[in-house]
Amino acid sequence: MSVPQPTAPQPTVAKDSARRTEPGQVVNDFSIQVATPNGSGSQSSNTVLLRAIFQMGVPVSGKNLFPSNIAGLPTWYTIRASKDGWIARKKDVDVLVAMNAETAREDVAALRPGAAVVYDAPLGLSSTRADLVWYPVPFDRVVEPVTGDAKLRKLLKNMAYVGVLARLLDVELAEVERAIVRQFARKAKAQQLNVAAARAGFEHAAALEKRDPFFVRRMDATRGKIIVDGNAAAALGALFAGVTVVTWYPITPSSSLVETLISYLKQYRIGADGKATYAVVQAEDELAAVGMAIGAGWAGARAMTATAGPGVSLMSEFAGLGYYAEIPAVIFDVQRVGPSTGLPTRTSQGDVLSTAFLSHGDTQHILLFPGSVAECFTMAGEAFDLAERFQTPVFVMTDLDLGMNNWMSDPFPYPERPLDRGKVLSREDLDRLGGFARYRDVDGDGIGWRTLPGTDHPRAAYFTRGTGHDEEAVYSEKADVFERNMERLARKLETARSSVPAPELHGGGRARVGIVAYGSSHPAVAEARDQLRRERDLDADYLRVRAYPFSREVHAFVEQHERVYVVEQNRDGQLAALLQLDLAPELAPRLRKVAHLDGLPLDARSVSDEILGMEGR
Amino acid sequence: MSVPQPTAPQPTVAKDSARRTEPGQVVNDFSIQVATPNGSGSQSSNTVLLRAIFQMGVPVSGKNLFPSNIAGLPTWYTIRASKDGWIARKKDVDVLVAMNAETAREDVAALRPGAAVVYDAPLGLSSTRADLVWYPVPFDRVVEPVTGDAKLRKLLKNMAYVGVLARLLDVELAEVERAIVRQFARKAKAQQLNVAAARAGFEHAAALEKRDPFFVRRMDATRGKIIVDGNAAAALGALFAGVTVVTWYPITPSSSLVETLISYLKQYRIGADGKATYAVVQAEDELAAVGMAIGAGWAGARAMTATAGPGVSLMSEFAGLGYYAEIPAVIFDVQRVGPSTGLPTRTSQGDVLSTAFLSHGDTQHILLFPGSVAECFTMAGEAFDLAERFQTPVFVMTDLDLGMNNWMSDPFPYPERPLDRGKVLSREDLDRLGGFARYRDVDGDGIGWRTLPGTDHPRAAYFTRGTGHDEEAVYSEKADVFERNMERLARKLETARSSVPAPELHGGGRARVGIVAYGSSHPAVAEARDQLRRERDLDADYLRVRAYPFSREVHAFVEQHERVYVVEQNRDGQLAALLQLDLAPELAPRLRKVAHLDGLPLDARSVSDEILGMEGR
Amino acid sequence: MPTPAAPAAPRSNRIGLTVIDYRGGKTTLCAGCGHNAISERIVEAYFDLGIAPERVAKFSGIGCSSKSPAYFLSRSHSFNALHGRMPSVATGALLANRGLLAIGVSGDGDTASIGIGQFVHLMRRNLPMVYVIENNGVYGLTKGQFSATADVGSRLKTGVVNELPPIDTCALAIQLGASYVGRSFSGDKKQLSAMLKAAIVHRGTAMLDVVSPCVTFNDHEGSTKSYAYMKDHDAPLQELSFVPAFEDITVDYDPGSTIDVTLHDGSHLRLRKLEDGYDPSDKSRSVARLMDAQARGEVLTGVLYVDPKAPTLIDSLDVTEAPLASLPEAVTRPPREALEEIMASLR
Amino acid sequence: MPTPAAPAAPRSNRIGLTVIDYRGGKTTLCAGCGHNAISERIVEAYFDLGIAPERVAKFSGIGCSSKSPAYFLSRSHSFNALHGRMPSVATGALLANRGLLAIGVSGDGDTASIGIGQFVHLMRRNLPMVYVIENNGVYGLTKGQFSATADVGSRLKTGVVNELPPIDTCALAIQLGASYVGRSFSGDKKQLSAMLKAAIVHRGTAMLDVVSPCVTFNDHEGSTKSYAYMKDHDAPLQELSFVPAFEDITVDYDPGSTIDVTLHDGSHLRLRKLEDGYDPSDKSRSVARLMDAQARGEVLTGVLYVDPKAPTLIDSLDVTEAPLASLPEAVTRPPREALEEIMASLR
Ligand SMILES: Cc1ncc(C[n+]2csc(CCOP(=O)(O)OP(=O)(O)O)c2C)c(N)n1
Ligand SMILES: Cc1ncc(C[n+]2csc(CCOP(=O)(O)OP(=O)(O)O)c2C)c(N)n1
Ligand code: SF4
Ligand code: SF4
Ligand SMILES: [Mg+2]
Ligand SMILES: [Mg+2]
Repeated sequence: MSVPQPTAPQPTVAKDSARRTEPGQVVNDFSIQVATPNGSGSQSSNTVLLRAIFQMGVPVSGKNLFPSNIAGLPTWYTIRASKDGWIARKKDVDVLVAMNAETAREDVAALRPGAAVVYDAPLGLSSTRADLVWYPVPFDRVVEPVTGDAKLRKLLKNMAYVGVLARLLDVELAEVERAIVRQFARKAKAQQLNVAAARAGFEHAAALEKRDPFFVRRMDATRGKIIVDGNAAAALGALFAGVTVVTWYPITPSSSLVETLISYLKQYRIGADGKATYAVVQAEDELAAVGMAIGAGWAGARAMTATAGPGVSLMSEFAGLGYYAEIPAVIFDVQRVGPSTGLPTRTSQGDVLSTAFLSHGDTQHILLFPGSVAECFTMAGEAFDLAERFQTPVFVMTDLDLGMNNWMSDPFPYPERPLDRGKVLSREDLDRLGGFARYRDVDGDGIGWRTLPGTDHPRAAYFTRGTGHDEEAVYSEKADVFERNMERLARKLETARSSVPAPELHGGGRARVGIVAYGSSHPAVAEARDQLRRERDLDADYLRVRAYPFSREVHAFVEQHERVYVVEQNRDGQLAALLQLDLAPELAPRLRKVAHLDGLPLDARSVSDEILGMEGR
Repeated sequence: MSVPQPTAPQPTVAKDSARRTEPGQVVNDFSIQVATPNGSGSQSSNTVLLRAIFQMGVPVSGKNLFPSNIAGLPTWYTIRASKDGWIARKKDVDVLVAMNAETAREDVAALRPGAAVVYDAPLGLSSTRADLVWYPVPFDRVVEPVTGDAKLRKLLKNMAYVGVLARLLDVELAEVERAIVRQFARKAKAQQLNVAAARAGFEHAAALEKRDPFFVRRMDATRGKIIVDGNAAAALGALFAGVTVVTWYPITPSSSLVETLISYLKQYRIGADGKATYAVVQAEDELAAVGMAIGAGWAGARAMTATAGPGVSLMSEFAGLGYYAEIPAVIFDVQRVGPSTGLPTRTSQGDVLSTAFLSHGDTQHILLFPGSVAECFTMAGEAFDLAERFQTPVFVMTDLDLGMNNWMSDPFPYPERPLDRGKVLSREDLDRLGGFARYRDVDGDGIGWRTLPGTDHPRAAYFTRGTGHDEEAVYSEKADVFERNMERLARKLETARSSVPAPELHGGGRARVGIVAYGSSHPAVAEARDQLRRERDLDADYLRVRAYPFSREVHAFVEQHERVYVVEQNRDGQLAALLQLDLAPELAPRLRKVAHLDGLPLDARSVSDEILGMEGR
Repeated sequence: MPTPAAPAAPRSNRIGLTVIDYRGGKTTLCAGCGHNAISERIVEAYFDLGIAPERVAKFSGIGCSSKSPAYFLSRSHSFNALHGRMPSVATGALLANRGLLAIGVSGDGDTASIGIGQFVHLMRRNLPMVYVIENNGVYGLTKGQFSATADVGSRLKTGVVNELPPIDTCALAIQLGASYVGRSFSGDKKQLSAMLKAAIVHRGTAMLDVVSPCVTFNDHEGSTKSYAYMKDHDAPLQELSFVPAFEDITVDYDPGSTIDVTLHDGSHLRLRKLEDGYDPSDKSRSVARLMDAQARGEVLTGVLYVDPKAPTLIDSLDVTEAPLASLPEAVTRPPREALEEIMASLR
Repeated sequence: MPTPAAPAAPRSNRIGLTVIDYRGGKTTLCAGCGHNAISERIVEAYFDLGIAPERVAKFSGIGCSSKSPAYFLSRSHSFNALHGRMPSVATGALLANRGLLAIGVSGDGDTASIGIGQFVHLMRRNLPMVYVIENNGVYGLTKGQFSATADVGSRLKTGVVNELPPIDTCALAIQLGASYVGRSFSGDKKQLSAMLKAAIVHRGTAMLDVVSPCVTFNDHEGSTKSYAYMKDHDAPLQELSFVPAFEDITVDYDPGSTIDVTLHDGSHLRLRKLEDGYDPSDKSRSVARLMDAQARGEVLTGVLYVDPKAPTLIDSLDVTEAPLASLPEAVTRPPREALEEIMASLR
């Protein structure tokens, strides 16, 4: 079983900071939640806070919980600092910043005793609970001196809470200021105002009496790391995989993948003639987007589109064509909560089962499950290679949590392997061979050779269709011809098992309990496994599945474990279902579904609690 | 386990005909295949032949194997006469009528020794094999006297072969003539010409020396029966279920379902005011067709659409909306061979798995599997009741074999049960209740109450959406609200298990081997079971599954049998997959897939052979 | 030209309801969004016409605009459907119940991009409903990408410039068969009000393209769908007024300068010509005029085409008057004899 | 007016190929189907123009018409896509390889019913390709139901009469941005040949609506798409001739009675006016004329609109000349330093 580069940050024992910790203090291990109305400009402040902590060498992660609305509805942003490098969402909030009148009472009610609350003083929250640490801040007054412009002041209140937190939590003001300068790069005025607001908050908070135990202390666990969201990472992956045709239709949470890609393409993919070495088309809808990608893949481009569940549903018919006519294309499904329009700004792994069998008839697709931003990068590249190698649509199943949230990561490695453009016959090949049969399995792997339109050879042409065809691509309704072709297609997907990214094993493989998970569940599952071991002495091996169809290692893992918990973020246990269908039936009883459905990024505690419950502990 | 009316004709021992059988004769138990070019007008002749045999009291079935083309490509029509009432396709052809130069040699090559061949003399086939019985007929010359019109003569050659067969097989000419009169009802000229052609063939064949063993003898096994195709039966089912809105987009093999329905509606559904009590709209595509059906179902109509695989793929997004916003609609999927456009005129059960989970997110649908034309009728009605009761799209999964071929059946019973219009609150109800919450599970079955637009009450309105909503149908992104609603939806489908048509058990339930099948596989499986018992002494119980989600009886059946063969018409064993996902995992190892994929209607011999092979016999 | 003087706003309308009975939930759209102004006009129009909200059915697709049915007429059923698919859902609902008074709200993305296919076919069917496009030239809800109605040369805040020609939904609608087509501006209360009221009483597809600025993503300099741009480029063809059938007012008008259109229910739409020679009953000429206007960068507003007598889909289907949805079983299930007759024919 | 005399049919064309090199497989369409005649004209056109078949890419949707790419140019790659989705597939292919000479064949059902959305957006993008609609007013392959181009009052053999207005794909295409739009008749060899050749050398979307009778389902009395109906109602606007760039012929023409259009490659399209005053460079007027013709039951044929200079999608994307599909890795994968730079920016 291959263990690729560990892509999720590994626990780092924070020695020096630990040394300075006083009794009762909680250092570099807590979560902050900021509650604001959507569109109020808090996004920049939250990023600044995140970055300031990161610059202090402390592992952090940020989760934005936003509504499907442009302005006004409630938004929550959670930052977790974790000296051990855990980057999943933390279930409990330790420090709340309550700026939103609409939700303040509910937000406060949900806190565990002992949590700290920084709040906009007029909200008058402190009377609601006696077991919390209260920090009322009259933000309007705090930012009053910063500028005379009332509209700006509204925005700057957000930077003021960063200043307040910096003081309370011991975040270095200099790092906050560095982060501000970076955030508002090339906007001197904004830099200046925001620095002033942060300072105003910082100064104001000097008068607050620190009564909570949470502290940030400089450590050295983020050196060389980057902070990036999975959509940007996937965009970079496509960029460095030599993508040439990008077609899309905007949909949350996938839009930023393409929008980031466009800006990188503009920067890095202008040819020597000053012209683009790529084409991006915003299509009229998802049917057209995938149709263009399929057309481009057919004609030899590295073609991709990105969408979310509703778009994938609309792509069903084309997905079947791609499978049956054997045309490469890469489709990113940045999953959000379904069914239907569902919760468009919440995260999910709910498209796995329907995408595996997307389209009528006997259809089956290759799915990749990146488990980190680094894998969003690498798997984007692998997806193009697989699509061209197997001449079939490949779906990269990321999700909103991975795609739109900020994750810390090692920098992405430059891809050393040359692009695999698959089996394509050139004019010279045809001269040598005299001809070819498009759908003949000459190599025994189920994959035929293709030619690209425009190949200047009288025998290069073939006829592509979604109707029955023989090995020469000629129309056929013959039963045996059809059957043989379908069996070859099944064989091709069998071949894919050993070419898709292998799963990643965590643990020695000797435990009796196994956990299977994938995608953005990884950080929570890794941490849950640690909790099980540390807190309850329950040793579990963990296999992170990285692709469908499953490779042999996945089967082996289930064979080697008595009980296998399949953790995922949907109602019906969709990957568990795929496993059930793929495993030797005798192994199916070992599977247990641990399915989460609430649209929030998965947290470790929910996973470990559920597994403990099912283990009867 | 309920055993509904046996809908497939039961074996009938044909006593009187058996009595007259001479040694070496094969009476009322053989198959005829007619090979012609498509569009050559042979369809009427084949129907006449089928009906003539039927009128002689002999059980018959007809299968049309036609190309996806309007004229010119090869077509085969197979008629099976079976004194025992078996109506599945017979694998071997006993009597071939070779009229198509393009395929004649291949058709002849495929025959088993001893088969008879009537062929158009100029084809000069008799030299190709010595082990067949040859009847060359110069059809051009035979029809020459019938008319001077060369174009007509081309058509009439087809009726001439009916005459030839009548003579050779002892089909009564009077019955042929009766069938002609019926076929060309109200077209005196055509009647007269066709009778003349049949007679010419009959006369010509007097000179042929009968050397094959096949005979038709009058018996009494078809009295009171009807001959109908499944699409017409489903249309009648919808008609008598009070369908009010029909939306569609033409696609083979579903078009004739709607076209037949339209003609019945015109005849039987004009109100007292002379106006239609229904609306049919040919939509611009399948997305619109299903959108209209969903809109109509929402507004309280009994709404339906009919399509095939490609259409179902296009309906994916709406299917999810229907599931999640809880809107009734009936969708007939007359399945054909996929993936993609596939073999549009061949039969399949290849959409089962993708339709069960049609749409992204956690979506699940109710599927019905009619196993006979009679069930196409009854299940169409049940589908509307279920859709309105469960407020969800219901898919009736028929197929080309069931839908477009001619089947003998008992007449359809008039539906005695009143329509179940589901949980709808009227103005009076609202007066009484004071209000309602659209998505509240007041009855514990997961099903809320709805109101129809236009209900004249100030509290009748609610807001329907595909986005997250609470019990009052108000927009909500709250995690717990979302989760509870999704769990209720799952509960609703659980409730459906005991409301959908129960499976039909054949056999005492005490055998060690079980067979599960569904839909148009039924006749072949019933016959295969008989073959296994008669020929190899292998006793197998057989459960015909009639709906998804599966009722408890399906689970029980698997529990009660050591090995369960799941017979179906697709590559991947799709119903077996659904079973695997639904059964207690311990039972999964009992399932064995017997999957057929060639697009031809299933025959018994293939099934029994495969089961024997897997049983190691 | 005498337009009938608006009566002093009554506390309750002719069916005894107050304007509150026509309101919706609190908007969640941005403050200043054009869509909110349109919702207000819709509330007023139904209130002023004295239409029972229970008779109305609201439809929409997906987008900021498509959310707005939640913000008016809470007492009407509403169906917020799929992106671009409102037309089919509305069609189905009206087939089921021809008595519903349907209003659909869509966006320019919802209609002209993903939804153009269903739009074309709805127009062709002249389905009796009001179809409002809240046109801001961008996809508001997905943060401001260009839609297919963006003008050539229009610029986003990010600097991206649109190079593809815009789809003129009005020219299309007229060409395809819609029987009442108008263009307005969310900021023009008077024009939009009259246009909406006439649309509501019109029998047939009343397609209104209403320019409705997106203050968050497309209201800057360089946008051709901004408040400022509309102020400069709005070229009204007529001054509109609406005289409801129930108001027993006969006002003289000069047929030379004013066009009077008698609508299906006897209401009158009065169009005082601002552009001489524009004839809203001339299909081909009005399309040509719109195309020329587009080429010149003018935004023609007003009633662009109207034919109060064009047959609708419901007419051509010859359906019974009662809603199909509520026909009793005795009507929809043919009698036993019918089945027997059919069975006999299959013997 | 002097049209250049056609040279005696050569055995081989200017690139040394014979007509056989341009043929396709044997047709499986009905004998007499208009689509077959169109395939023949296509074969001739490419042969006459001396275009290497390997440079051509064929596209189609689903239908009898959409099968026809199998019956011409076997030496060209072909993509028989999904019903109504040819436009997107062709767009993608041309993005991948701008050097391909694309021709798409669709049906009236494939384009005007299920495919109208993609059609609209392809026209808007002025994608450089020939787009032929083989228009028979019905769905041939599914046995003759009306499509969205069927005329009001047209009657099927079954007696069903169409009541919905037809979509005029030409008027639409012009309005939306196609830069060469023509209508012809499968039975008019001369007109169709010239129109096709000019379409092939035109740079931009060349949309040809070719009435192509379905002999099996829509060629009877009462049909408005029959051979007989076309014989009676075909109203050609011009007499067409085409002078290829490589033919060094200068023929005088009278600018009063003939319009000369210089196409992208230097070829000339000569239009001898049969209707005075019809100006195929006037967008809005030609749309209005088409709408009037439809209302009057005329079938205007000829070149309806042409603008040889309109920018195409490929122009507006500013893509490099070489096909994107064949750019080497060295060009498409940015160097190591680029990634380092980006990584540094994310630190
Ligand atoms: C099938 C599908 N694709 C994409 C989306 C994402 N989406 C939501 S709204 C929208 C565009 C809305 O634009 P418009 O209709 O102009 O409305 P506006 O927000 O501008 O009022 C898009 C693309 C979706 N919901 N469904
Ligand atoms: C998604 C989908 N829906 C329906 C069909 C069935 N179908 C095949 S061809 C066709 C219509 C063809 O009409 P047209 O494009 O006018 O071509 P013609 O056969 O008349 O040349 C239809 C509806 C299909 N293949 N795919
Ligand atoms: S984003 Fe634009 S369209 Fe959406 S609510 Fe805000 S202003 Fe309106
Ligand atoms: S059915 Fe009609 S369109 Fe199809 S091939 Fe025959 S004549 Fe042509
Ligand atoms: Mg918009
Ligand atoms: Mg057609």
